[in-house]
Amino acid sequence: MSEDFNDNKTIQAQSSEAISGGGSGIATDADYVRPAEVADQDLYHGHSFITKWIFCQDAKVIGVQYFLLATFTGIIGLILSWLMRLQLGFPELVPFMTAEHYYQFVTMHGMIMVVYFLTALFLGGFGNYLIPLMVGARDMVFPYLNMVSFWSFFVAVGVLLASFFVPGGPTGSGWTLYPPQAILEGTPGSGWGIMLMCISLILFVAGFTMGGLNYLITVLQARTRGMTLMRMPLTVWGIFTATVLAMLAFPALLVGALMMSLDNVLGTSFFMPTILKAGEVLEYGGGSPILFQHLFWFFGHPEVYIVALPAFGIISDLISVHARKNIFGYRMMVWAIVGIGALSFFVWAHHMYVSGMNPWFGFFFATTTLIIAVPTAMKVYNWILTLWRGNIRLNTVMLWCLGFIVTFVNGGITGIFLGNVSVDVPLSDTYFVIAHFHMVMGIAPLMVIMGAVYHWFPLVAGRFLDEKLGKWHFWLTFLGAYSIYFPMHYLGFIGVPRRYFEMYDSPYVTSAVGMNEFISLAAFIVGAAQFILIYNIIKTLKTGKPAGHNPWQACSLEWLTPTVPPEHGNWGDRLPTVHRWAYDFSVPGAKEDFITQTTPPSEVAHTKVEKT
Amino acid sequence: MSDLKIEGYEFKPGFKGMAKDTGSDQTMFKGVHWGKAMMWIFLLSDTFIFSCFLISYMKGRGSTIIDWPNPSEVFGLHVFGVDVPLLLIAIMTFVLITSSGTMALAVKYGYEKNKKMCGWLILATAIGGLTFVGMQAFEWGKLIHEGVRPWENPFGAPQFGSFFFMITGFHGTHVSIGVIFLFIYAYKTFAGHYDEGKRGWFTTMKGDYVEIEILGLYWHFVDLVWVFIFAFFYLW
Amino acid sequence: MDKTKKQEQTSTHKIGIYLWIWGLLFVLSFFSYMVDWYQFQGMLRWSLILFFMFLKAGLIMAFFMHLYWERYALVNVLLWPMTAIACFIFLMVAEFEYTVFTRFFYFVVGG
Amino acid sequence: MHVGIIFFLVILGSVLFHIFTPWYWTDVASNWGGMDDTITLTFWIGGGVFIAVCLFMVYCVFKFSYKKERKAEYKPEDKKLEKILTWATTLGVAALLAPGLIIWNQYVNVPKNAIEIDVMAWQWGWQYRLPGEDGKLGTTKVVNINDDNPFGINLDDPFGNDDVMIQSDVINLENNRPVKILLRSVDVLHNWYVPQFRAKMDAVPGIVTYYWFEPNKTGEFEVLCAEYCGVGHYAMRGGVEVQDKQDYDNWLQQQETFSDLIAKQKILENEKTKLAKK
Ligand code: HEA
Ligand code: HEA
Ligand code: CUA
Ligand SMILES: [Cu+2]
Repeated sequence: MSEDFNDNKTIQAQSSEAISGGGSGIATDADYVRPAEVADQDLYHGHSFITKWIFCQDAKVIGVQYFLLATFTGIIGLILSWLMRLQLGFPELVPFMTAEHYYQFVTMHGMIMVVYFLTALFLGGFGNYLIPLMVGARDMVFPYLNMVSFWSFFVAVGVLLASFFVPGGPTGSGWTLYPPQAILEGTPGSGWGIMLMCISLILFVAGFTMGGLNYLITVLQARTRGMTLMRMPLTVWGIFTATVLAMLAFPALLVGALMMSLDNVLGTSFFMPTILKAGEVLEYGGGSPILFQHLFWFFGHPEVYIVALPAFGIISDLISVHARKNIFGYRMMVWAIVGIGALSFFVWAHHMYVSGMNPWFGFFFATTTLIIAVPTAMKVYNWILTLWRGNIRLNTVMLWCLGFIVTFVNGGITGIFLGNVSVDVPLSDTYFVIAHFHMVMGIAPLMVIMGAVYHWFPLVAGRFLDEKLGKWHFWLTFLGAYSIYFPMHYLGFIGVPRRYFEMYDSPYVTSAVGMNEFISLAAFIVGAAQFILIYNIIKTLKTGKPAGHNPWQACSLEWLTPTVPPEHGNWGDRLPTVHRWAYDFSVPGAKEDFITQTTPPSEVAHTKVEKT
Repeated sequence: MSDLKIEGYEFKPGFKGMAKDTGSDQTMFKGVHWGKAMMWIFLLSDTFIFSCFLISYMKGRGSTIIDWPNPSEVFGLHVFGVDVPLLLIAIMTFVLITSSGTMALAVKYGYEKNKKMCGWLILATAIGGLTFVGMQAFEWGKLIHEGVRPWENPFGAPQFGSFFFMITGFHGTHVSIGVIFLFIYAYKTFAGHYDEGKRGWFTTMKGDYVEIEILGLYWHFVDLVWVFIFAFFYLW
Repeated sequence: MDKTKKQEQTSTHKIGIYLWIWGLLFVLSFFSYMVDWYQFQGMLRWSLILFFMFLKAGLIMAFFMHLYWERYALVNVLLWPMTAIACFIFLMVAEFEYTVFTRFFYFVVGG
Repeated sequence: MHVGIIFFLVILGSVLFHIFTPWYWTDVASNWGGMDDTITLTFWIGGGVFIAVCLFMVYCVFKFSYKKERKAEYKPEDKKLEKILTWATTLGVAALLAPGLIIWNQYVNVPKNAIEIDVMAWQWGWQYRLPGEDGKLGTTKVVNINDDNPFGINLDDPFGNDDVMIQSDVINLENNRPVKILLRSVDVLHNWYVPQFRAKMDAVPGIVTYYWFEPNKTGEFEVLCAEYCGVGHYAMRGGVEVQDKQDYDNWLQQQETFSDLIAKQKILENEKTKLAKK
């Protein structure tokens, strides 16, 4: 086994004597960075196909695995949304669609998109790939655990998809899984379906915890020399904070899922009051459905920020690189991320204004909810102020960024409607809410993912994605998605409730039919447009323009590896040393319009770079 | 820990030190082993799990309008002709605290590289844990015998049984997992894996006595949770 | 990893401190047991239970888990998240009071 | 160039859509016009910010798109600007929050003269109960529910006897008289929602929830169930008819009370026993 490790070589390269200009004697030297605190990580290098690509311990491979599996589930979610839209827009085209099916599709669509697609993609995919590279580590700190994390996710997805094939089908309880309805007949999949959903969620949480510990400890304890927290790219900040939220929020989901499973299987009454079903009183009594809602949203609200914060982080980096300008107000951005993260644990019941909880909570939660808009607003301002007086490359990546700003601000503002408790009363549980969260969660982070794919593809694969196809992809997705969700708000104003299989003879329908058809058409186009990206990726892998080193002239570490794409261990013999933040673009007096993080101060002594 | 030294880094105590550590490069928790930091964060997450359980229990108990059984009687034992309230629980508490003490000493001897003492103390801890699990099984058996079930309870609110089995069960699972690891680590200590830095079976990471401290953190946490369960479930 | 570790961790604490804490934990557990034995009720019971509970938890965390000797950076990271739990507890107290009120009012006493 | 134009058109289109949309809220038919006003206010402030942010972005795209010879500005921070923006936003948020909280305060405090209505939901339908002459509703229990006692009224509760029972999914309300809706469910969550009244609240099994409003337009309205409750959710409709006092009183006269029902049941039983004897 010993040849699987190359620890001797690396540890030597890392010992403090070997550092140029180092040693405490010359501490006045501007380029001085103190010696390494921890010895270099020894890594297990796989040799066989299985240890290299399947049960692989390299965070980059694990990241790609996460990415692919999450995209796969995302496409399932997308297909489900098509089926839903068919029913809502053109019910006569899908005569086989029953209400049961519809609700199962809605549920699986929601759960897949939020948890198995976005969370896994941002944290598992981008987190794994980017964190070690961006903080200058060789790998995640616990590579073995990291590998197990992915395979837990894999099993979780398997269990989730298995529920499509069990008697009764997948659960149709809505992604919020509210009891008592989730485990009573009258809801599709109330037996096997909900069971498998709970098991799958528990597996996901377990697997995520293993991954999450990796991300956190890597950021906290395994940064390279010179990399302070306040020099980390915002991408890392976003993913890091989201991981913290996940580690503290998932427990509530786990507990809720466990208790509901017990209610279902053992007949306990945690969430089940006395219930009369088809003239018979069931053997439940005394439980509290609202307790589940509290547990769910104690998880659920942080969860929506778990998908938002990495997006915030990544978009900051993309904007900064492609506007050739430092991110405006970096400190404020960091504090905003941390503040939003912390506050998100105090706003959960804004999803429950009309749930029948203690009515006085409305005051508390409306206040905290609107407070959270302030740090978010600061982030928005800083994004657009980064564009201001920048030198904006209008390439595909930047287009996604602009699309993100428009959709996010739009969705955020509608969030303000909903957060303001008495405004939420008429709008809650209508299509206004659907429009709000698709704008802010379905579309905005998706724009970031797409931007990130176009941005980092040259790093992962060594080739540029095709710009022309990219532009088509962007405009179809952005304009299409905007025209799905912008009009949808107005359905909510009319009062159309969500989770309605059809409106049938209601007077509200007549005016909404046309709009529903339009929305459905747009949804088909947008969904189909995603396959442009897949085509683009496949095509580019073979024939794309080679990217070479640091093709976007970025400053952050991930572009500065000795090889492109980076190898296992990332940095060759020697870890990089960091001397500045990740945003020294367009520094007055510098030769080029960027100074990489590893450039020592002595090399840029003549410039007016600010100390960070 | 207290007199840590890192080349080129000046330590400061208190909040000043915290600001400095946080602002520094490389690590935020100075001198803290990766695995130990991981265990701490994991325990933080686990704390949230147990908190959610206990909060649910509080909410459930508070909102039922059927009387809650008096735990002092339910968990009493009849010994030598007298009813002693909560006797079994008291003994369990003492057993768990004893094992926590042995664990703390094991960690200490581990750092002193005292293989023998460390190993025996871990073994003692494991046996303490095993005793605890055994007594819990006895307690479960007794309650089940008296007719308490997760879904019903002859003494009052059915939620009593539900929460009791769920929370003590979850805690008991933690203890059992801990016991398994204690036995494994006792073996590894005696076999000298931590002295020679033998690589782990799965993780392929080199062994180090710090692993004993990591395990110790977990074990103390289990004890810590019991303190809360004892207060909220048995004494309330 | 191991190199830097080794120097630092040879220094451990005197065995006396552990034995002391150990003893204290026994004594405190005994006291909280006595709370039940003497059947204190009401606020007195609650405050005693909580007092002993927090004292015991504090001792375990501080000394057995070495938190007292850890640097503030770690301690604070571990303790601040508890504010979210505290908030959750407070709100759930208000919630169960409301629940039990509506249950009594509409299902039992009426008016 | 075209990028900026398209984004501009998107913003312009949004504004135009908002102005000319045929889809907008129904005329409010209750006292909660204040909610509409708060929404309007939020539209002004929020919409204003949205437009401002997006137009600023479009401007930047026009003005600062890539030129090889230009260099971007280097300015990591502007403390003053950030401070101004923070405070301005805080102010805007406070301006939105204040009216919202005031209305919520009205929403949770029911006026004394409101008439209580027990709305009972099940999968998938509604029925209603009004207090009788004593003005008080009797207490209930789910386990009491059967054909003879469709509302599960506690038989030993004297307030329950004269309760008016409306075993239909349509209820009549008196115009300009505040009602306190008491929601109760026998199985899962539901939500009694009339878009025109704006107000809503979930019916939760195991507890009783409430809200209130004062209808101020006569006519018929449709009740939608607004909380997912299983496959019949979308079809779980009901109706409300708001009438003037006189019509309402007429209607009320014709409704059956609980004691009527018990009496009727007794007569039936007597007849049965008589028949059996014969
Ligand atoms: C990524 C996900 C995401 C994000 C970021 C948000 C952000 C916000 N959300 Fe959203 N929300 C969801 C995902 C998300 N939400 C989901 C999934 C649901 C539904 C779940 C379900 O029921 O199925 C939901 C539902 C939901 C509800 C419950 C509705 C209901 O069911 O009745 C509420 C109510 O308060 C709410 C509020 C908010 C607020 C106030 C924000 C704020 O954070 C927004 C802050 C941002 C801005 C405000 C924009 C930028 C600011 C400016 C440009 C400054 C100027 C602004 C002002 C002065 C006003 N959301
Ligand atoms: C991230 C979350 C997310 C995303 C992306 C989407 C995407 C879409 N959603 Fe979904 N939706 C939810 C989360 C999401 N949704 C949730 C939580 C609910 C609530 C469920 C409930 O009520 O229980 C819901 C409910 C919901 C409803 C309401 C159903 C009802 O209440 O009756 C509708 C109706 O139109 C709908 C439509 C759509 C459409 C048309 C799309 C899309 O077609 C829009 C376009 C989408 C894309 C363009 C993304 C596709 C991309 C990929 C799949 C991956 C490709 C990636 C790579 C190749 C890298 N969704
Ligand atoms: Cu009843 Cu939805
Ligand atoms: Cu939320």
